[in-house]
Amino acid sequence: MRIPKKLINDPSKVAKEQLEGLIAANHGRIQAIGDKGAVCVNPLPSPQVAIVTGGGSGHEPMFAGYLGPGLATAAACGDIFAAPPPGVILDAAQAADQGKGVLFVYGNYAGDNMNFDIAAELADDEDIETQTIRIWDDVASAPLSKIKERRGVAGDLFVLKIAGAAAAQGKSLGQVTEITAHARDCTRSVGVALSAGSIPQTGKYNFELPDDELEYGMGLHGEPGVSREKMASADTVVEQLLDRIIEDLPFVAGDKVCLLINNLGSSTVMELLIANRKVHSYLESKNIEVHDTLIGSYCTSQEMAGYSISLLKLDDTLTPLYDAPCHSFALRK
Amino acid sequence: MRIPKKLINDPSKVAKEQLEGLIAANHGRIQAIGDKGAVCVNPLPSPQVAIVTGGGSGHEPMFAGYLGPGLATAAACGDIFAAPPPGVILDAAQAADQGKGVLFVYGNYAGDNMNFDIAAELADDEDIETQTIRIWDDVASAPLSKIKERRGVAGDLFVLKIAGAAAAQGKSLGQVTEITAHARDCTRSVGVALSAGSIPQTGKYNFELPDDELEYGMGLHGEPGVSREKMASADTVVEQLLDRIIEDLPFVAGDKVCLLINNLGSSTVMELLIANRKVHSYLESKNIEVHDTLIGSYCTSQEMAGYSISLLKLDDTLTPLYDAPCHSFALRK
Amino acid sequence: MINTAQTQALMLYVAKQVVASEPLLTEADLVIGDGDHGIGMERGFLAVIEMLEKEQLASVDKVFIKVGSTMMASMGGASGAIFGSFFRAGGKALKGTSDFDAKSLPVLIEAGLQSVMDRGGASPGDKTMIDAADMALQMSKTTSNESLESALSKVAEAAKQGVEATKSMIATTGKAKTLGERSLGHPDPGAITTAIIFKSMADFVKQGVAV
Amino acid sequence: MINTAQTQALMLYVAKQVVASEPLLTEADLVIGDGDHGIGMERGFLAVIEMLEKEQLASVDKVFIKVGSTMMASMGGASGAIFGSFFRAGGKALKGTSDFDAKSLPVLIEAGLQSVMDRGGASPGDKTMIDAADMALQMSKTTSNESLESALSKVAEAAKQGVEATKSMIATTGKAKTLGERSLGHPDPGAITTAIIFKSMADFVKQGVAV
Ligand SMILES: Nc1ncnc2c1ncn2[C@@H]1O[C@H](COP(=O)(O)OP(=O)(O)O)[C@@H](O)[C@H]1O
Ligand SMILES: Nc1ncnc2c1ncn2[C@@H]1O[C@H](COP(=O)(O)OP(=O)(O)O)[C@@H](O)[C@H]1O
Ligand SMILES: [Mg+2]
Ligand SMILES: [Mg+2]
Ligand SMILES: [Mg+2]
Ligand SMILES: [Mg+2]
Repeated sequence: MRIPKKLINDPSKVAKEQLEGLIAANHGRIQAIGDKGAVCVNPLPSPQVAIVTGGGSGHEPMFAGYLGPGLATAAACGDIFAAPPPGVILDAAQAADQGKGVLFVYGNYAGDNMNFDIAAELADDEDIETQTIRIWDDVASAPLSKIKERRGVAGDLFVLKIAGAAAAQGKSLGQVTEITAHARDCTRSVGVALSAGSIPQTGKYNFELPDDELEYGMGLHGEPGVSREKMASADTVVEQLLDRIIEDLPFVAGDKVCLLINNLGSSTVMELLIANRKVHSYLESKNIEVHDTLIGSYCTSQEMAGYSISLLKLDDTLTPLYDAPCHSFALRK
Repeated sequence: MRIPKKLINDPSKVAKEQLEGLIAANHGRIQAIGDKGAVCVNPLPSPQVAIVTGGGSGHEPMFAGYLGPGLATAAACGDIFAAPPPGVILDAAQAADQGKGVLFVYGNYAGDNMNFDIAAELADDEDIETQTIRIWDDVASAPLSKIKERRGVAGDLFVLKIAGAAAAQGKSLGQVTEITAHARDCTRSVGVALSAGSIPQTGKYNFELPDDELEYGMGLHGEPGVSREKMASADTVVEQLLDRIIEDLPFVAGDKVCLLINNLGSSTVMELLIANRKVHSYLESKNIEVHDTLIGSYCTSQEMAGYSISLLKLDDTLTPLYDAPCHSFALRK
Repeated sequence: MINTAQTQALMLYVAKQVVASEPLLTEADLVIGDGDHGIGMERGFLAVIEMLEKEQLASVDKVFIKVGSTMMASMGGASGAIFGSFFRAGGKALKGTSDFDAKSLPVLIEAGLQSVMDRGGASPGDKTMIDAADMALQMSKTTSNESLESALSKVAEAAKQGVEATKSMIATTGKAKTLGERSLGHPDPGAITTAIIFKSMADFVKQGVAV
Repeated sequence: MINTAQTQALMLYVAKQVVASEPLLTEADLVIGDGDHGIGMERGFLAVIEMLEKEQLASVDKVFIKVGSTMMASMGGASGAIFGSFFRAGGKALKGTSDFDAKSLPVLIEAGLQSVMDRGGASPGDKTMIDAADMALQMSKTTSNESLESALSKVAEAAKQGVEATKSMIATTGKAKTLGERSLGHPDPGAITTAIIFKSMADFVKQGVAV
């Protein structure tokens, strides 16, 4: 059996070291707050609502790769696939807060929810006002009737983009929260995996997929998806993924969307582009206009092979916010 | 034995389909010229020297991902790992030429050299003036005394960036050629591979590396490197790579450089960031200043695992050109 | 009955046992979760070990509170919040206690469990550590007049049955949720940890390191 | 001696044989190159087949020129330029020829080979198709007074020896270059293709499809 093969140093320090590498790549535009995984833009922008995100590491460049003007203000990074502890989240919130309040924006997982909630209580003790938006864009993870049980995946990026743009416009915490919730409600994602990622500390793959099978709806930590099926053509797979997304919101003729084809880890850029070809022709056939296309490693699951597709439905509120400039390690507009 | 697993359609059409996907991702900013692999920005910029690049496909987003204002004007894309035929290169040159001449900028491989040279002869028949800069940044592929036998790898990006910026400033073909040659001469790269990529049509890995070994100096098509060694820590590997690069130019104390840590395919973003951490501390220890850092999949070799490190030494000519804005699918500044 | 120092030694022993169980917990979380539970518990209890070896805590409640807050500060993940809350809340319910005995057990577990349910919104039957803790709680209530050794050995056994019970449950929370029916047959990792904690307590007391 | 139509049929046969050899050529290029040589030759000769099945060429030189330009336009890679140049230049040297015979052979090969060397800068001994073509050339010069069948069978044999010879050469050009000594023992893919081309020519003529 194949064993995971990675260029790392101490497996128990990968989360810390990748964050140091990210900070170095930002050339002073972000800085560590303490040494437990909190990181904040530097300098802070002119006073505005702080967007604080975070979650487990191992999904690079999510989350800390999206800090910067027009995007998130600070991030709390946990160990690989583990939500950050409340103290780290509080560090991030305290560094980012400018007296205008803090919006926590993160993926909807039991661990993140609990740790961010505890952090919100700690922040309250420090007289920092917080609001929370949990992202649940993964349509494969629960039926629409239980949308609040769905996981947050690559669609996080769209929601962060809108939140960051709204905050940069100087809107109030209440307004930013409302707009961010709206962006979340307009976002849908689903993924397909061909092979597993692995956590460096375990040195084991999180699951095994036979050579001739793929799994629809696989989660970002290797949580099982909705079905295992025989390998199929890219066009067939893309169609199945889009069918799921489209009917869920639903996205309908005349809609305008932003598209993200996200590498879960080790798919080739070639495969992502071949998928994009089909996504565009599919959406065109449904008379859905693609406003912008992002393709690449935006929210990964270590070396998992496969990709997710996310759509953000635009409207008059969201379009100018999406188009607003932003500058971060992993997203520039 | 493991077999390659990819989401594609017809294996013999991957090069064509990925290009269609890339064109769709550009939302009208680039267009196909004919249907054989030539692609050109749309519309053309105000009259300037055309930068025409290209090479085999399978390295996405290289080359066609770098078309746009401030970067390349057109690209000729061959089949996977195969230089484009002369006619396709001519298509690209004809579409891009605005009467100011065409600079061919591409990686130094026998196949590319011959096909671009034939294309230059064909262009001459059409009264299109051409110049050629071959990129040979891979220090592992030949000794310094035979630098013209070295391969072009991810450092192509730096050379294209400078060429595109010089052309955008309205410089003459002679000037752009000279500056581009200078950028090429200031660029050095070297890579390390952990596992092989595969060509979809063969369905086989291009080489096999034992679980506990890595290969220094591996080429972008799986050409063998300078040595196979036991797996080592990221810090050790980065140090070995940088030692090679640094002594070659050489890069010395007081130099200012741009850094590219390029994913050869399926390494995790985490590993790239961990490498970046060490690169920055290494360069700092040598008193070499890092002006900008690019990290990600810029020039891949299908699903090869591993990364390359490229450095561009800046000077008063190159710094403003590097810092000039550019807009393309895969690089924005 | 054990005193404060012995309780501190007990928790140090527990911490070491959980750390030693990392591979087993990792395996369990690889099957129905994301594979990090063992590493998270190891990280948390290594911090607990460091804390317990450095500090000398003033009372039984402080031992548990400090164990909980150390876990909460260092672990992250679902289990950092869950086990951190469990020990913190359980410790608070023992406020001022300087002897840990069979009577303390249901107090500790009940308050801890309540806090876990408040924090995470799960209940018995959801295939979590709650199922092991709840079985332990029920048993601890019936053994509160026995010796600590006897009570702990029965409570540990009950927690183990709780683990068994999770095998026939379908996960409705946490990373195993989306497995649906496929989670059947596999025990919950957090429940296993809970059982290991009580088993280690029982072993510590039984081995007479302190009774 | 064969006429123009037969020469066209000969090249169609050659094309089909090379296409059928794709797996073997792929294997060879996987060992010391980048694995695409078989696919490239297949792509080029499939285009040649399409062209030859559609058009009816006017003279022997036109057959080879058109084969060469079709390959050059469709293949890409080193071999597109190399084999394209070979047939184009070889054909041009046969200008006006309407019979292809043993005398045509050295003319075709010599001009083709010169063009390859001019284009790519390699020489005999560099472990390329040149080594097979050069052996073929030498033989063709000594057999130019024999029958086409006899000449081709000796030329094909010589090309095969050229392939053998590449095994003991160290590559100094192309993708195998960086292998250095590690390229020893392995034949050059392009040389194999060259030998297949001459072998197919010989077989076609021998099988009496046309003599
Ligand atoms: N809402 C909850 N209530 C109680 N326990 C929970 C809850 N969610 C998860 N758990 C426990 O946490 C364990 C998983 O811990 P861990 O692997 O650290 O978390 P994560 O899901 O963040 O990776 C589960 O096995 C379960 O026992
Ligand atoms: N400079 C050259 N002169 C003659 N033949 C060459 C030269 N370079 C490469 N070749 C031939 O091309 C073959 C490789 O073809 P192919 O795999 O299509 O090219 P690429 O190296 O572009 O992948 C080699 O086996 C060799 O015979
Ligand atoms: Mg986790
Ligand atoms: Mg090739
Ligand atoms: Mg887990
Ligand atoms: Mg080849």
